[in-house]
Amino acid sequence: MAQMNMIQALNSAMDVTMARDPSVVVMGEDVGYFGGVFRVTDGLQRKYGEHRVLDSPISEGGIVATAIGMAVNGLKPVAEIQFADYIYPAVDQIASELARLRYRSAGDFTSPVVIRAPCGGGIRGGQTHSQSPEAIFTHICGVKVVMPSNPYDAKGLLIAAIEDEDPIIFFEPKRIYNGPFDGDPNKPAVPWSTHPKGDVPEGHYKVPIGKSEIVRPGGAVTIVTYGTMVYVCEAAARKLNIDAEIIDVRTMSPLDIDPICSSVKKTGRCVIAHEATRFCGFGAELSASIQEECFWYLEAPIQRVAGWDTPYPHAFEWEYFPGQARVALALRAAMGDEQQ
Amino acid sequence: MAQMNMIQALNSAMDVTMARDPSVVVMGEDVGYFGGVFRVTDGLQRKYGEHRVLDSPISEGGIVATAIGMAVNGLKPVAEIQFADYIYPAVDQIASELARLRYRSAGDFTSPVVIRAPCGGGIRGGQTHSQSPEAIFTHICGVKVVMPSNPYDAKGLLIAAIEDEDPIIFFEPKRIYNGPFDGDPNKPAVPWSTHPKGDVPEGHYKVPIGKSEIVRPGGAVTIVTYGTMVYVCEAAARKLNIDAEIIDVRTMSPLDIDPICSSVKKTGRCVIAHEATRFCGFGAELSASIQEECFWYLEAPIQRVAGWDTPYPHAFEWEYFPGQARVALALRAAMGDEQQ
Amino acid sequence: MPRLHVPQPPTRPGDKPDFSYVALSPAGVIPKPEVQARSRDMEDVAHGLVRVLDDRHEAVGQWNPQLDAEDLQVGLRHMLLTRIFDDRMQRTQRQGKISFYMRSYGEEAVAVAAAMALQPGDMLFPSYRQQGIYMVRGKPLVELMCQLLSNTRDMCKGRQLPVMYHWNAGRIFSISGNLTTQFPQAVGWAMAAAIRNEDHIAATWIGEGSSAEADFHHGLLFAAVHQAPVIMNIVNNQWAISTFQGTAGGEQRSFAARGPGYGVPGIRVDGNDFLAVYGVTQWAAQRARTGGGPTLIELVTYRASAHSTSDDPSRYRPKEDYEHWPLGDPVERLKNHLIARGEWSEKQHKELHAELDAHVVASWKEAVSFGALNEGPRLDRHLMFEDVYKDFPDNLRRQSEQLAEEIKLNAELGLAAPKE
Amino acid sequence: MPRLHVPQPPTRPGDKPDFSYVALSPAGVIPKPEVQARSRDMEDVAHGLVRVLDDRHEAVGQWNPQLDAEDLQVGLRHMLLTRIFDDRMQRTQRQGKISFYMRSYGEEAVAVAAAMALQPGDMLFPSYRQQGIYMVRGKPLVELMCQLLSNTRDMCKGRQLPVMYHWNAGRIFSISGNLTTQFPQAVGWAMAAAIRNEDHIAATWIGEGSSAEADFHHGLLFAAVHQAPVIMNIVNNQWAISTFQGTAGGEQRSFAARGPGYGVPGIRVDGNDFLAVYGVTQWAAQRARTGGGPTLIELVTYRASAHSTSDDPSRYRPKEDYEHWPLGDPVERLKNHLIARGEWSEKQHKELHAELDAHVVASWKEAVSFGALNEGPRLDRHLMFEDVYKDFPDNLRRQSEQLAEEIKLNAELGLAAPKE
Ligand SMILES: Cc1ncc(C[n+]2csc(CCOP(=O)(O)OP(=O)(O)O)c2C)c(N)n1
Ligand SMILES: Cc1ncc(C[n+]2csc(CCOP(=O)(O)OP(=O)(O)O)c2C)c(N)n1
Ligand SMILES: [Mg+2]
Ligand SMILES: [Mg+2]
Repeated sequence: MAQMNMIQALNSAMDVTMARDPSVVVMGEDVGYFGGVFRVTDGLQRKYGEHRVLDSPISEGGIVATAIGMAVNGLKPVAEIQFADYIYPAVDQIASELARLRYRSAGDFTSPVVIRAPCGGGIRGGQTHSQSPEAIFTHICGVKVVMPSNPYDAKGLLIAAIEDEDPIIFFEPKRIYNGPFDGDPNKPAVPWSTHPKGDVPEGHYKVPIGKSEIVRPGGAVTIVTYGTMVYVCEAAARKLNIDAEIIDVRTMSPLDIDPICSSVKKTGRCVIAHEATRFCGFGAELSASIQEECFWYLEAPIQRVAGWDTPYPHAFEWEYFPGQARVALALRAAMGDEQQ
Repeated sequence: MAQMNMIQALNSAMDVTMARDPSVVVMGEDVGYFGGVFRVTDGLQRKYGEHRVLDSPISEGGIVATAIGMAVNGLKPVAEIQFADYIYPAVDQIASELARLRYRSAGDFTSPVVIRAPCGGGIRGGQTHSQSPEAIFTHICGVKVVMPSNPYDAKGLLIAAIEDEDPIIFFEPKRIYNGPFDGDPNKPAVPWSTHPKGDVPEGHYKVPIGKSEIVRPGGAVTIVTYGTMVYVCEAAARKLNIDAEIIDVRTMSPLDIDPICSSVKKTGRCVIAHEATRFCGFGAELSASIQEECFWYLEAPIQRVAGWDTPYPHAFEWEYFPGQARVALALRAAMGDEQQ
Repeated sequence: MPRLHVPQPPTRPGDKPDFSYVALSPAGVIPKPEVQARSRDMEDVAHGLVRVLDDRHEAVGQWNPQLDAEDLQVGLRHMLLTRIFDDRMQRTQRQGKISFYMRSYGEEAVAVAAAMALQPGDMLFPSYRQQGIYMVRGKPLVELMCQLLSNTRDMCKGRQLPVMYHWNAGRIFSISGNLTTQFPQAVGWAMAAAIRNEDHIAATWIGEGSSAEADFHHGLLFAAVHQAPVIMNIVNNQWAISTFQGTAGGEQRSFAARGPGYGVPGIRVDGNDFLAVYGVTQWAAQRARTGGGPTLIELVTYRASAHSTSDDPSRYRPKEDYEHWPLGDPVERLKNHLIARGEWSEKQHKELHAELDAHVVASWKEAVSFGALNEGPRLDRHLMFEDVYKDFPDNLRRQSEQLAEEIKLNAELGLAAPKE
Repeated sequence: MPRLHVPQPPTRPGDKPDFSYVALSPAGVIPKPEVQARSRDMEDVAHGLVRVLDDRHEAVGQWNPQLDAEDLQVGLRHMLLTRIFDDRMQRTQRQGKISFYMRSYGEEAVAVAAAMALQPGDMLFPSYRQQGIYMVRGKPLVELMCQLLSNTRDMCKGRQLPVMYHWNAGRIFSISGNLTTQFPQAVGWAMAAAIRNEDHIAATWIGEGSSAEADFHHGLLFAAVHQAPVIMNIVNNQWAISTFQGTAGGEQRSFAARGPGYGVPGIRVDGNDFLAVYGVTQWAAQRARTGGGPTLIELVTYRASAHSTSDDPSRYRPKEDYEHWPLGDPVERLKNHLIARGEWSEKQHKELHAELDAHVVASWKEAVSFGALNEGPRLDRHLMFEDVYKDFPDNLRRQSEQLAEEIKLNAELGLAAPKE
């Protein structure tokens, strides 16, 4: 076991798979010589050469398109989109091609590309460096959508993603690259070395795609969340002294809804939290699915916590970010059992 | 009043606004000399000239990008995307630019483009001519998303959209261009002339953006739907002899949720129906929002009716399409009041 | 004062056909550069028109691939088969047997000559209008027809519109309904071949209208940056549904001319000249295979038929255009060349036609025995839920079960069974 | 056998700077085509390098715009102001007063000369590295600074990162964080000008790295098809964050060369030569204004500073590169030209520097009086919910109300107030 932050864990995932499998290649803007603007691919080009770690032109559409072609020819491309906010130029290749190739060719062709993209706010990145666009991709069947919340999962999920036979969009909550973050920007930063999930095996292991995890068992309310919000929710529940069961979704699509519903059936109450814009966000699907399954068990309405339905504004970082107060309001509403 | 089908009504909306306002221009693939592959722009170029009705290169990204620039320069572009399935190359310009310009420039610049796109299935178009991608755009704040379900609304909403100061994605359910469709492909086609909403004023009028409509009042259950599914839901409710209140959403974003919630509070039951893929579809937001507002009034879980979570397969048109049986199953589930 | 320029086709319905806008070069005059020449030293080939067959049906000039008569006869056979197949399938669509069809009439050389000039291991990324490549690579017609019929043997399992074939074993990629997406994918495939030290190359085709899409730029750019071993073909058949090639940017400069701007050789070739297409493709393939990188080829041809069975071109262009198309008909031209060489005759041609037609008819008979979209045995509807992912996720399992319930309910409620 | 080609910068940290890859032309040698010449008749200007200032600081050749000394002094003033402004703002960022900054050091002529060669009614669509255009058009520095500070006078109302200015009254478009999106938008703006019979033109700038995006192609294509009155500038400053211009496709051919392939004139110009940039822009503007359509201009320059305040270029290129950049420094070169003409002196220059520096310092003092991101008065937080739409929809009204509740709750729960 080693201490790793999320950047190191992700780097190690690529390192381990590249060492085992010569077909794994890494590509993206500034990922090669420079090692990536977040340094997630640091050292890989030096180690595996310029033919396996490619500095791509600034062309997200071209990166995904060529990655698809490479995958059709037997490579396993891991393509970085520098910020999730810049994934939109690649949406056509993702929605019309990556997600559809297996289906439309009845399995004759596949293109199991992994697309990595740092996402989320809390880093003063303003409206074009803070987005969480996962719901756009969870609506597109044929791609899997994953978001880890800690170094251990990050490495295990990325290895699993690279070895998966389906295409995967792998979102990385960049605010927690270096340490867990409870939503309070005024507290000193905490490194991953203080957290059990900062212990990461150096070798090969997988965390299964398509499985959520109960990160904190509890009986009073179920909090369904992922990414940075896992820590914000933990802190808020602690602050309110609520015995919350916190589930880290980890794979948004295909969604493993059953354990989530089991928990809600047990607690009778549910709060869903994510950073993305609320309207038609992934929380809507969670809420709808849980309601369908757990209606007769619910003791209060399911609550959603999310970013506002505005772009992510630079000067209002902490008014926009769904911090502990927003979670606390939802928890209180979920804990009330009478019609308001 | 005249009898119009939806194609004629949409054509008339552009005609009326172009005649009144010289800044309105129409652009898109095959929209000019040819009049559009669905003939929605038929005759406009002859009438308003080649400088106001432009045959565009096959470049959805370029069409939307240049439309934005035109709108910044005071024109009012109405851009056609030939099929909604082909809107993806324009997603970056829509999400990053069209939707953001007013916000990021604090209102100093705006680009109130209208993007028209025929959507939906039921025409044997296969996976690339049948999609209903509205949920991808409803998650993007800053654009409005509209879908009419009849000629009267189509014309009134399109005129309102063209005169709106915000950008609008205007989806047209092409299966009902020529007549309402109840989901049964074996019944003879019904023209709009048999339907009251086929009566369309020839001149200028508006149907407000942002307002839903109760298309059938009822007391037993609320059906929230839009586009082609309005007619499928009507037929299914009739078949089951259920006194359903049917609400045509018409504007998906910004959503006017209050009348919908009032209805659900009255009936205590709710079915949501759309053609798009179920997972993270717009129905998820409707379900989540209604549940949040109406929880204490609900007598059974809210049900969703939708396309399957697969691409739209050519040979299984009617197994994929959410027909009356799928609606009927949901209605029955919504009418049951005991835990199953 | 600037006025908006709007490109115009030379003629519209009712006008006399006029192709004076097509820049021609006589056969044999364009010199053939060294296979390893730098792109910048051969920019003129992007503007001229490489032609091999002259007016007397003779093969002339440096681009003549010097093929045996036998090879040419094989080429003629593939082109003719393509044409007859297209013709018959078009008719079955008119009869309502298949839902949709797209012909390649008049463009047969574009696909057949190129595919013949490539090696079987080379990977092809076509658009919907290169059916000739399946003929060259020997895909049984029955299999193509079963796809068109969406029947129980449909290679796409009912998921794609007719014509959207795929054939991994034959090294032909899955056709997409979304234009131009295959163009940069072919480049990626070729990059992978270079990374893996394989010596297969990739070839891809788009229409001139499709070159307006972003993926055209993506393809050219990545090919140029990494010198990918790929042949990028633009089939300039003058029309993109109803819009003329000028609307796609072909008015100021040839489509081939886009290549040199990226440092990629561009070659403009007579797409109805089997020998010229073969010669140019062979050159580009050799260049790619020997490390010279990508080539952009514009094939000048004419879409002799409607865009698809949903289209009526008489609404936007003169009906008799094709008769006046200055580059003639590819099948006729190769036939005449072989006859001029004394290696073919009208009689042989007639016999070949009859033989191929019989083959198409017999294949059709077999294909329909496996059902059709609206007749006979149908594909298992649960195939709809497969291949979204490699494995079968819960939501799809549940939806598949629900479909069974729906079908029961249809019967119960007197609703029509779900077929049209 | 093909191997994947990977473009290489000539040097890396520790290497001796080497700019032998930059194709140079002596000043004055590139002829200036007629303003209405056809693109195809002037393709050579896409490969040469238009230069006006020679090694003896004299202005030579046909591209010399023959400007008065006064105009040149104004240009020098704008460039110097840009540089001093950049310098000071960079330092305030280092001191933590602003969150982020991007300099245009070394590229001042690109923006200033071009903006001066255009008319005030022409519409500019810049990237984040043309701050000189605001100087030319007279935007008060305080207003720019308030944007950088996200303070109570921030023109963006706190919604954008520093540097993402906009100025409708000054005919400068809103800067996007998404690269290249403005390129085809400028073309659309110009198409609208042509449709509306206005004689204003549009100009836009992207970096050479950004030319890899799809929108580059969209812009060129639509401009070519409709002969839009627009000037499309590619600022080739050799680097895109850590990647060399070869990665963007600049290895085989110049970026200007992309134009002729689309039928758009391409001109490659010394971007550090104020007079050359002015001359070329003036030519392109005249062409556009008289109905000649678009021009693509590649401005060869060097990004002398880091990409942004988040970047450290010593990780990927030699530290002392800029000292060896063969095209020198744009401010120095114009200064030396004026001195050579006897219209300027080192003393005047020093005085000007002092004057402008004082102006920047005074402006800063005023700007900070309106607050900063983390200090002093702040923007009303409810501005966050405005301007998403023209009107205020229900969901945003509710969310705005909820925010007020949250802030109360923060206090109640002993949570920190939402500021960092
Ligand atoms: C992304 C996208 N946009 C639009 C269409 C609709 N469409 C199908 S074929 C076609 C014309 C293509 O013309 P061209 O590329 O010249 O090919 P050709 O049909 O002439 O062979 C269009 C506009 C599509 N399939 N995909
Ligand atoms: C669509 C998109 N992709 C990636 C980025 C991240 N990014 C910001 S600036 C930059 C480099 C741009 O280089 P260039 O175009 O040469 O401009 P320069 O910075 O040299 O002026 C990158 C990759 C972005 N802002 N937008
Ligand atoms: Mg064509
Ligand atoms: Mg640059």
